[in-house]
Amino acid sequence: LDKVRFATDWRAQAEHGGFYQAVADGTYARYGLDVTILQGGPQLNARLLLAAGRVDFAMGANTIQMFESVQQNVPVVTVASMFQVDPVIFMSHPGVGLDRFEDLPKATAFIASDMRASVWQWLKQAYGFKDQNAKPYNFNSAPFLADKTSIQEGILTSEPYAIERQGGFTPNVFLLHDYGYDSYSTTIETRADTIAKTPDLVQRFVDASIVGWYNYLYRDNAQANAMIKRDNPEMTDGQIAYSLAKMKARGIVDSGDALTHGVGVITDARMKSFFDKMAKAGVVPADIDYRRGYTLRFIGKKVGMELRPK
Amino acid sequence: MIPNRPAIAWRDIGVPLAVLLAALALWEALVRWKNIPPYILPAPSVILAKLIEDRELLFSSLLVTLGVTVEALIVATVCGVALALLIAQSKWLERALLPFAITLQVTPIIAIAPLLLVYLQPGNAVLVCAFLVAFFPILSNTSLGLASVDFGLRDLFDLYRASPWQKLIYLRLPSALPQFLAGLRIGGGLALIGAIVAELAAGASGQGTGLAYRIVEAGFRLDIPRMFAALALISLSGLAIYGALAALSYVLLRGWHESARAQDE
Amino acid sequence: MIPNRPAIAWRDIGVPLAVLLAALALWEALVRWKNIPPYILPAPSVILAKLIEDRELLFSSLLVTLGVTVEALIVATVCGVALALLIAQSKWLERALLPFAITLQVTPIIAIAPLLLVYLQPGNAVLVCAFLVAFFPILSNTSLGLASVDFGLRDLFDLYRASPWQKLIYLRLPSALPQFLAGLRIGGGLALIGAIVAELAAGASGQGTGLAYRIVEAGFRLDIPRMFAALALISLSGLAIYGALAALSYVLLRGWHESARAQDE
Amino acid sequence: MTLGASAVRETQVTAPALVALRAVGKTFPSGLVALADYDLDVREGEFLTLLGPSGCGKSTVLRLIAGLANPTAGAIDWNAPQVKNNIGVVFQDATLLPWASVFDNVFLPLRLKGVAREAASPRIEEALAHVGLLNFSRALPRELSGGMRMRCAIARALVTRPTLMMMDEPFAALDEVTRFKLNDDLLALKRRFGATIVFVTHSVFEAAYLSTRIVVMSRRAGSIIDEIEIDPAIPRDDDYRSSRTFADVCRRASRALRVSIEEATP
Amino acid sequence: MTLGASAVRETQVTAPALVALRAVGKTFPSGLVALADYDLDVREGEFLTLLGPSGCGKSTVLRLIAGLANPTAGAIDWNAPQVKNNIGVVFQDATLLPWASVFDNVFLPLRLKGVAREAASPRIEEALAHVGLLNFSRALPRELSGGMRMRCAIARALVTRPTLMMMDEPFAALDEVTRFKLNDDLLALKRRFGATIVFVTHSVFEAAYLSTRIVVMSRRAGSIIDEIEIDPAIPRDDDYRSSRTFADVCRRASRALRVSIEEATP
Ligand SMILES: Nc1ncnc2c1ncn2[C@@H]1O[C@H](COP(=O)(O)OP(=O)(O)OP(=O)(O)O)[C@@H](O)[C@H]1O
Ligand SMILES: Nc1ncnc2c1ncn2[C@@H]1O[C@H](COP(=O)(O)OP(=O)(O)OP(=O)(O)O)[C@@H](O)[C@H]1O
Ligand SMILES: [Mg+2]
Ligand SMILES: [Mg+2]
Repeated sequence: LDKVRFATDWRAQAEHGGFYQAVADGTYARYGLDVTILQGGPQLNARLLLAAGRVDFAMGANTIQMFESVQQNVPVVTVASMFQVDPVIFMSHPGVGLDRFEDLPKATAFIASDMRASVWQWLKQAYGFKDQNAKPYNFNSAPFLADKTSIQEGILTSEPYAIERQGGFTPNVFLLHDYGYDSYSTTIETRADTIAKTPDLVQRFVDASIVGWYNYLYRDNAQANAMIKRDNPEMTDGQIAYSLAKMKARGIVDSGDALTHGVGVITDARMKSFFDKMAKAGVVPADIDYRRGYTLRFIGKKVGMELRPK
Repeated sequence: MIPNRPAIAWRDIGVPLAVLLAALALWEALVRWKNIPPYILPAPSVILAKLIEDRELLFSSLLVTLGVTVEALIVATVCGVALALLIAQSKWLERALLPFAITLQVTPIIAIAPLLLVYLQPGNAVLVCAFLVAFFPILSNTSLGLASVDFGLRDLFDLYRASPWQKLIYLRLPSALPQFLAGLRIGGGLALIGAIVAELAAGASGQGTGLAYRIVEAGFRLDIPRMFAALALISLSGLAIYGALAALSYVLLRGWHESARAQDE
Repeated sequence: MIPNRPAIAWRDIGVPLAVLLAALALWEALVRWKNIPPYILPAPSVILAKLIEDRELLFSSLLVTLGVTVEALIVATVCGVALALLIAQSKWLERALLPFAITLQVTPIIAIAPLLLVYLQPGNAVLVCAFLVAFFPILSNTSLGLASVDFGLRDLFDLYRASPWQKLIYLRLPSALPQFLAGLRIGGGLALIGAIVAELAAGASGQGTGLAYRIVEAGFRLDIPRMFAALALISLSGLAIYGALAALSYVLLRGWHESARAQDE
Repeated sequence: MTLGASAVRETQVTAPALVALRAVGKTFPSGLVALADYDLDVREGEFLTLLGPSGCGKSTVLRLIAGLANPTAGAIDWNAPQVKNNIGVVFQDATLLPWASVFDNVFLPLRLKGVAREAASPRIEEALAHVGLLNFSRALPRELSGGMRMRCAIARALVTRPTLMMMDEPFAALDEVTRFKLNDDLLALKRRFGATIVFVTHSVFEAAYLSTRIVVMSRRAGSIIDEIEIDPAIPRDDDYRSSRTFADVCRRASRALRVSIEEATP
Repeated sequence: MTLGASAVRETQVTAPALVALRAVGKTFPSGLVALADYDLDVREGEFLTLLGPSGCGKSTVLRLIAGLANPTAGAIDWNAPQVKNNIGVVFQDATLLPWASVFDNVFLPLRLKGVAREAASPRIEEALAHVGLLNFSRALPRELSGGMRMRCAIARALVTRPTLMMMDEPFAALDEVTRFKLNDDLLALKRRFGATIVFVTHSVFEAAYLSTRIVVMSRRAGSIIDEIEIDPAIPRDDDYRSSRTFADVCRRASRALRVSIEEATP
């Protein structure tokens, strides 16, 4: 077996389920891989660890990050995207005049600094969000709860659950994807030299991970969930169930291009569309060769599609 | 000939305790009266209940955090004192080394933690972060102490041709003790914060998670009572560390240093 | 009758500068020789280039951060000294108040910053965070200083029936000066870190973003040279603050305190 | 009073006691008994000198009177408590503020009494002139010699013109000529302002020259071995120094001192 | 040598100079000239006493000889530099370690020379017995009286049996009986170990009793006003104290002192 280290972007959760599934049910082993998952955290910069050679693969949060790798000449390449829909959302309190997306720009917005450096820039340009309304979000929704006229960023599969349970109401949820933010998410990135030296290893990792995701979504995922809870003892069954349900309902993993080309697929057209939007918003310079940042070589092979229930 | 008074009287424990309880009662009353929801500000009773409910989880996390704190404090003490001694040897060494120490002090570790993880293993990164925070006060205060040796005594040691080593052991270290201990009291609290910040920043890997992670996690889940329970544990640890170091100071200084004796004897 | 030596000799600037330059040269050599890519460890020359390239952005951020630092340091100094004075008034006040001060010190601000945002405006939250970090060393050291008054002098003031206020002004404050200044030197650096951590945690709003945000942003963008450029600005600010406070100490203490005079005069 | 001496008055002076120590005891936390069952009257207007071997408790007596320490037994009674507000003390160490100039050190007691700098200036300069430190008024204590430091402390005690002055070996670090001069200055001041003085010295000659009463203490818990009264009416001058009375006082004090020391040494 | 006295030997003793101050100047950063063009030989085996008004530079001379300060002009020549390794000093202040017991304070010089505690113990106890502090060996300095602190410092200086001993007013804080006893002890020690002693005192009698040479300094930059030799062969006892020679020495020294002070006072 080839030893492989994979860094995720957050603590173990259902959003990483496919990878845990592939470890737990022996898919990676069948592809000749011995995978160790290094779970992330608020400050863990997975791409930096990848670039420094501390891990072999890393989970990328969104496509903007990929553009930035290109801009900074960091030899990291995106080889697959497990999510077709970036689950990033805005939430607002219901019934305070913030029920439509058009209402949001005027509200105080709690956003994390990584969003501030990326999506926010586009939101400003595309929808007129304002810097002076931005306040930091440190993965604690109390300030949002305390201020009824505020909005907060979140992940479709997690923050609304906490708000429902602790805040005692169901917030309005706006999936940015629905408003034109067509970034990829939960991508697999690796170093350019890994691709050059051991393309076979990369292919096996991508294929096995895709298989893992199909299994996680559609088959028995108890082992994977047990593993998630072992890595992250705070994780509850309720949260996992909620996430899974939301992922399925919104087609986070398996929708759009994935329906025809299989999970993990990336297309040049969507990349171009997203890049043009971001370049127009000034999030990234228009003159970078963003195509260097990804490759279609390992995906679109319909791997594992047979696992999807008819 | 040293008075045999007990090191700690009931007042030293009782009074702070009483004041603390009063403050908690006020808090409880405020929360109840204003009907503040627990996710904004939980009442002390709620926090206590949570503390008891989650005791296993929280106390095992506390142990992890305290482990890092103690380790960091020890390393910071050793390094701080060692560097202070080195600096005290000559003005030239001071000029050459102090800028680095200051640079280390003002480097915002949470901001660079992602980088530290690139250079170091996570466990070491946490320790380095906690160490960096606790280190400077100890260095700075010990330096002041070493520089404040009475000139008459310095002359005496010069006269008897004391070696640098002897000056250190018999003169400079005892002279610097009061300031060093004050530095240690500052450093103790900072090591605790350092350990927490470091854990947040450099994150321990899965198995042993400290209180910092519990706090963030609880915040993420909006389990604010648990967050406060974890904060309460941290505060109590801080008080305990301070108390221990203050008692140490008292034992080491009573009898001779002004700061630790009563006047009319 | 005080010697008219200049406060700062060329050595006090030249030597640290030379050592610093040597260290930078070593770093540059290492990076070039080992061919370390800039996103792992950028060479000083690259950082300098970035610093010049992004000067407008970085310096305006620096101003924001320094503003918070200075404000926090001033507030921390005032509060630290005031509380130290209060505590010095009586053992009872000390017993009642010190636990709160310690609790504040060990409270990990980044962990509670989200809550601070609930209770306070962001600008104030940042200030409170930075203040909390700088406050304790000043309190602790000033307390030690106030407690270390020579007993003979204390007797003298008692004898002349000096009011508590007079004792403070003419005896305790001057006595505590060396320790207070050491506390200030520690606090200065901590206020800077505090300002940065606070900005990360409690964040200033859109218009003026400080260096902390620049660092994190650069980290996300993998623009590590810019991150180092911002860090370099922070280090330089820290050195400048320390230098200014050290010069202040020298001016205030030379002539009478051991720590600021040469021996053979 | 077994060691009688001829020309010395043995009768009690009738002046009222300014402060009276009654059966005073002072035991330190270390267990050391510095004073036990100690009685002493300080009478108004007198020049009382405590003589005794090193460590017998003289400084302790002064500290108790000054209120800087509390007796562990007995009582200290003040007949005129307002006197307590104008005490001057010269400690055994100079005890100067290290950060303040000689001028500011001498200014201190006046400053504490609320006197403005300009108003105090002439008195400070007078006091500095008395002790010969006028040229050093801007020097810091560390720039002074041991004797100069002590003189600064003396000037500080004189500057308030106290009604009760306590001096603990103030002239020990001074050369004899300066010492004689300051002795005479002190007597002149006392005459001018009618102060009461409690004085500690190791010089029998000085004691005999200055005092109206000498109390010789024993090393054994400060018990009093002998008490010698000297007629305050005798003018203190060179004639007195060569007089029979002076010689008698000296001899008697010396003898008492020797007894005190021999008694204590086992 | 304008103030001649009959029984005092005027001839130069031939003993070699142990250390010689040649045209030494000491100007402090404050601009104060403490010594200018100062010449002094310390001869082997002598008991040299410096007399002079307060602030004339006596302590400064001792500090220069001890190597604790550097002259700003001139040179200090040592004939036998190894002597420098066994100097004993009693400073004008007691200068004790505040955190160490009396025993440990006296032990300090031996400890610094590498002597083990057990080996040093008898010598320390002997020294403490000399100064009468045996019962206080476990006390901390702050628990001592002023005189006791000074005696502790004296014990510390004696315990190494130095070849060159410098003492800056060591007995000023002591009563006369103790002082006389310690004077004799010092002479006995000197006889036994043949030490050279440089001594500062304000007591003309003490100087006359102990010294083989007295140097009287003037306040004017420490210039030397008179130098008095006393035959070392004369036994120092009560007979000497009542001898003609003693009286002559005292008178001459006093006169020189007075000249020195009057010369300086403008
Ligand atoms: N550190 C110093 N800085 C400036 N001046 C000093 C310093 N030390 C001593 N002096 C000055 O030098 C002169 C001589 O001082 P020194 O201590 O030698 O006098 P001394 O003869 O020992 O007097 P005393 O009998 O009072 O001890 C004094 O005028 C004093 O003010
Ligand atoms: N703070 C203290 N703690 C314990 N013992 C003390 C303290 N202060 C003084 N003593 C003891 O009390 C006794 C009397 O001391 P005191 O200072 O009154 O003596 P003194 O007569 O002034 O002597 P001297 O002439 O040497 O100054 C001494 O034996 C001393 O050891
Ligand atoms: Mg005394
Ligand atoms: Mg002197």
